[in-house]
Amino acid sequence: MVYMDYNATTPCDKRVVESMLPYFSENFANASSVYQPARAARKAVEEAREKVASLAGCLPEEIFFTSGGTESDNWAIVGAALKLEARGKHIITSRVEHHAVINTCKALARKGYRITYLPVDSHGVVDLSKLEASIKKDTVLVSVMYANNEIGTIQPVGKIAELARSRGVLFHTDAVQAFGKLPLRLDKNGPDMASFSAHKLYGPKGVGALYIRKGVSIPPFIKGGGQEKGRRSGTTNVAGIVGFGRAAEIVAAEMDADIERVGNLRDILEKRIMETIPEIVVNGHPENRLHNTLNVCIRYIEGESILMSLDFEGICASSGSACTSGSLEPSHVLLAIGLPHEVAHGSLRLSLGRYNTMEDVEKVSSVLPGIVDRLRQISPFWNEKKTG
Amino acid sequence: MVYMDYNATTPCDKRVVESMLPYFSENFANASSVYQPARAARKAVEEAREKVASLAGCLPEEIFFTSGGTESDNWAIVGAALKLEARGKHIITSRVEHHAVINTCKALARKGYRITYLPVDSHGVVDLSKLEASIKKDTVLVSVMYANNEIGTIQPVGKIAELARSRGVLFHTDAVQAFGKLPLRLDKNGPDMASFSAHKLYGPKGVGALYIRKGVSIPPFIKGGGQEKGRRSGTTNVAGIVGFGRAAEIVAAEMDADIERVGNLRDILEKRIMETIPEIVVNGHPENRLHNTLNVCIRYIEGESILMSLDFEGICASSGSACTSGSLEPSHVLLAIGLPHEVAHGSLRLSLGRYNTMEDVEKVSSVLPGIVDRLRQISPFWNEKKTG
Amino acid sequence: MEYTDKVCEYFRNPKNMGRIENPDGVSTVGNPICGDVMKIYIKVRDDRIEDIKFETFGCGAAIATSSVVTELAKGKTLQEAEKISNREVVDFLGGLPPVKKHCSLLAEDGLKAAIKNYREKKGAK
Amino acid sequence: MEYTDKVCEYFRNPKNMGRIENPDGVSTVGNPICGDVMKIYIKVRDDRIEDIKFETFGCGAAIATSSVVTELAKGKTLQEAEKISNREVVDFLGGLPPVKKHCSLLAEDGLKAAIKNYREKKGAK
Ligand SMILES: Cc1ncc(COP(=O)(O)O)c(C=O)c1O
Ligand SMILES: Cc1ncc(COP(=O)(O)O)c(C=O)c1O
Ligand code: FES
Ligand code: FES
Repeated sequence: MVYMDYNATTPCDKRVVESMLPYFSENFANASSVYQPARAARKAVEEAREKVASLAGCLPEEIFFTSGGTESDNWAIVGAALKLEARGKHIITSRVEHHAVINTCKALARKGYRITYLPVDSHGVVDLSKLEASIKKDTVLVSVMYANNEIGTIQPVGKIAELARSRGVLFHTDAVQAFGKLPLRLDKNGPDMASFSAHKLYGPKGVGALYIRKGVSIPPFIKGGGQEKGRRSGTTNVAGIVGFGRAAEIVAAEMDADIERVGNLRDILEKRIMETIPEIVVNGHPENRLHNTLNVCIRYIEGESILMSLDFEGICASSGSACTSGSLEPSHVLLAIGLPHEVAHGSLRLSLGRYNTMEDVEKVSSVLPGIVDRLRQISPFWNEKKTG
Repeated sequence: MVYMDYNATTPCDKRVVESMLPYFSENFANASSVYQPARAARKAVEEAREKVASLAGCLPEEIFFTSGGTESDNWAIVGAALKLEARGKHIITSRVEHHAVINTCKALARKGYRITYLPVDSHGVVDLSKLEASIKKDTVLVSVMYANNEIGTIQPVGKIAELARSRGVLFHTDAVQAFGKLPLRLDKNGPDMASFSAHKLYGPKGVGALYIRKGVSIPPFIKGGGQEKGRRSGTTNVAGIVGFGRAAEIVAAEMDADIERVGNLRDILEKRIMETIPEIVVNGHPENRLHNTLNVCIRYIEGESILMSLDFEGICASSGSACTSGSLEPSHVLLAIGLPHEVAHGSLRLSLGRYNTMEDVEKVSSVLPGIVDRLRQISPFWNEKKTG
Repeated sequence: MEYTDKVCEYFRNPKNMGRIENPDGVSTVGNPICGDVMKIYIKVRDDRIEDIKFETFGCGAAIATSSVVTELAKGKTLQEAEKISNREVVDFLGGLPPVKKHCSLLAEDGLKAAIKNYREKKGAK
Repeated sequence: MEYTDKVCEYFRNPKNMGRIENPDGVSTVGNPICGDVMKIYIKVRDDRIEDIKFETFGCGAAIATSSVVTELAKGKTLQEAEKISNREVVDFLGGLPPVKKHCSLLAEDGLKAAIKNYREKKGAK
């Protein structure tokens, strides 16, 4: 099998699983209890918090563990809205956000919030002047992602933070794809909140975190026993959090080498595909793009049929984002960067990671042209084009 | 170590960990993807859903996986409130609920909801006639737990369901402590929604479920990519869910024997403690009580100092619920059953489970009297009482 | 979303793909739900579909159903062919996932439109 | 919530527990925050605390701080003993968890109240 869908999820690093194992059946205590074994669990959680904070370039007490990136996004946005309810009901986000952000904003819209969806340029970068113009008196939150999951485009987060801060507006960034792929340094000049998810960096699924900058406070989203200093209730997922911490630690140690190696593989793959397949475009920003992501539109054919064909060859890839692969709509991200409906429909995302090898690149680049050829042969658009 | 805090959390059964292992690094695919490995993940999740449903006595399509009991409680209550907003803003719950329910209700109260907290009798059973009288035109939800985590009292859930149904009001039950300890049969005569948590039945932490009866629909709580048929978004926690399923399967097979064996141990422990320690009362219903739970108030001494003393002997127990053990308030449950503040302060919960042995019972019953004695010797109340 | 083995098989090895030069009937239909497109070409002799081919821009189900509908139609009289329903195509494939039910409409519509086109051309002659 | 080793040690082996029969001063103070209760008994000779004992109904920190405050006070003059602050007690124990800071107030208050009681009794004589 060749797995090239690391933006959808990553396998747990074996070292991560190793680190989690003692916390299932042996050190299983509830981290909120008073007895000795609970103290051990608590210590493990706090060590994990330090590791995650260290990768994020923030303080441990700024990290609050959640059940994943989706919950973090929901919490940040709903929390900011609730907190600043009295001040206004306007939220600014972008047209290329993950559904965890979009659908949370849509739910707020049904409750009377006004949502501005910032347009992006053809590379997927948000328009800063539009952002500036959109901030009104009643604006309470800007939520713009750090790096896009589909096309890999990296947003000018520093500038957005500056702008939001200068206008007294909270700024949340969905950093789920950035965390572990880009060196982050979340400090007082950056966003007020940032969402992370462990399973995008070789950690377990079902664990994530919300960074909340010191001095910022939003009400809890999941309420109950008062875990995570009262900010996120629910019995602490000790094993999951320990795994997240270990994953962050490994990434921190290996990030530079990984970016170099994986980035190189991606570049070779891109080059080969562009050389061998006609009528194909690369999506995303040419430079400010995640090193591992290659998103292309292959004209005249449709995405799912490409994926199925790749699957028959044992290659895992995606079209649009994984969570919407049951969906019929072409990717909202590709539409936002200005691609016509039928071109957006032919998108293929190859996202690479830790376990990819040169062989994988060779396999994909040797198999893909034949698949494209075959699908184009039965495509009415391709045949029309050829015959004129 | 003697662990007698199974109501706080349970160790993962080794068979559960075994079942999860393949889903971390090998079958790690995102369950929403289109390729073959994702289908395998999906299949594993659906099998787990069947197992959980089978233990709950409901249909697989009535089970929606969440990050735990707390999220399930939040979702059920907030969801019902949102759905029926137009009909009314009155919610009925009880004075002995878990904080996941109480604090969610409190948050709704701040948003204009009226909350009725039903009183309970001295055994902790809600007053059905008060419930009936409390249901008004604007009542949208009744949320009463199945079994209490602190004192083990089992509520008349069937009757509450009947009453709620006859008055056209939704009924949610926090079944986190009941699930796996009582045989459940959730059908059209029962509650509309029920919360479960895997880590209370030898499954992993950070996984739970909400049962939503067929025909009932509430809006999603965590919004995003549309997983769980659009009802609970976030990348599916495949390993966690598989573990939950396996845990449910094991419990289903072993429940009868476990209830017998563990119930027997609890009864012996109770008898010994009552015989050897004066001025002690058992809390909870004499019959309708979880077979594993023993909650006592040891008069004239304080809970934390009992726990610390037990801890020094390698015995893990709790006082109040685990999540509030950092708290200073005596348990709201014990106050609700009518205990005075200083008696409630001396509570000790011993909750037994799968790995307890007769030796454990012997250890606790031999150690506890000495601890009580010592603490009473330094207690002003005890000394006053003795000297009159 | 799970496809049956049969869908996968027909997706991998579709029959009757391509064009017919100088067809007696031709159609281009678009799926109103997803925007996918199918073209059907037919050659008719003695009121019978002698040859039939398709071109499809669409998902796996669209390609598989295209193949099946052409196979079912081939050799049938026009009246018989007009009766082929998307239901029949779906059943032939052992079912389609719920979100993919609409894909089979493309096949039915495409075939009917091609026959209609043949009749119109003939009528016009 | 983590207690230091010192807190655990004093909780396990507290000094000066119990009563003094016919004390020169005695106090009963309740913690306004948690409702826990402490009693302090003192024996005074030449303005000096000759003997001191406590009874405490309270958490681990309450018992440990009770022990420490009595040890710190024993042998001190009343003026010196009155200056013992909860801060001093906490420092002696190597700190207390944030939610447990208030527990040490019980110790300070209890000692002060016992001394006050002694002075009142003496004044009344
Ligand atoms: C950009 C982005 N945000 C949010 C999420 C959601 O994270 P999770 O799957 O942990 O809920 C994802 C991935 O699924 C993502 O790529
Ligand atoms: C009755 C009850 N409800 C809810 C919960 C919360 O479940 P979880 O810890 O899975 O969030 C618990 C235990 O913590 C419980 O005992
Ligand atoms: S999704 Fe368009 S035909 Fe199947
Ligand atoms: S909690 Fe009452 S004195 Fe510590």
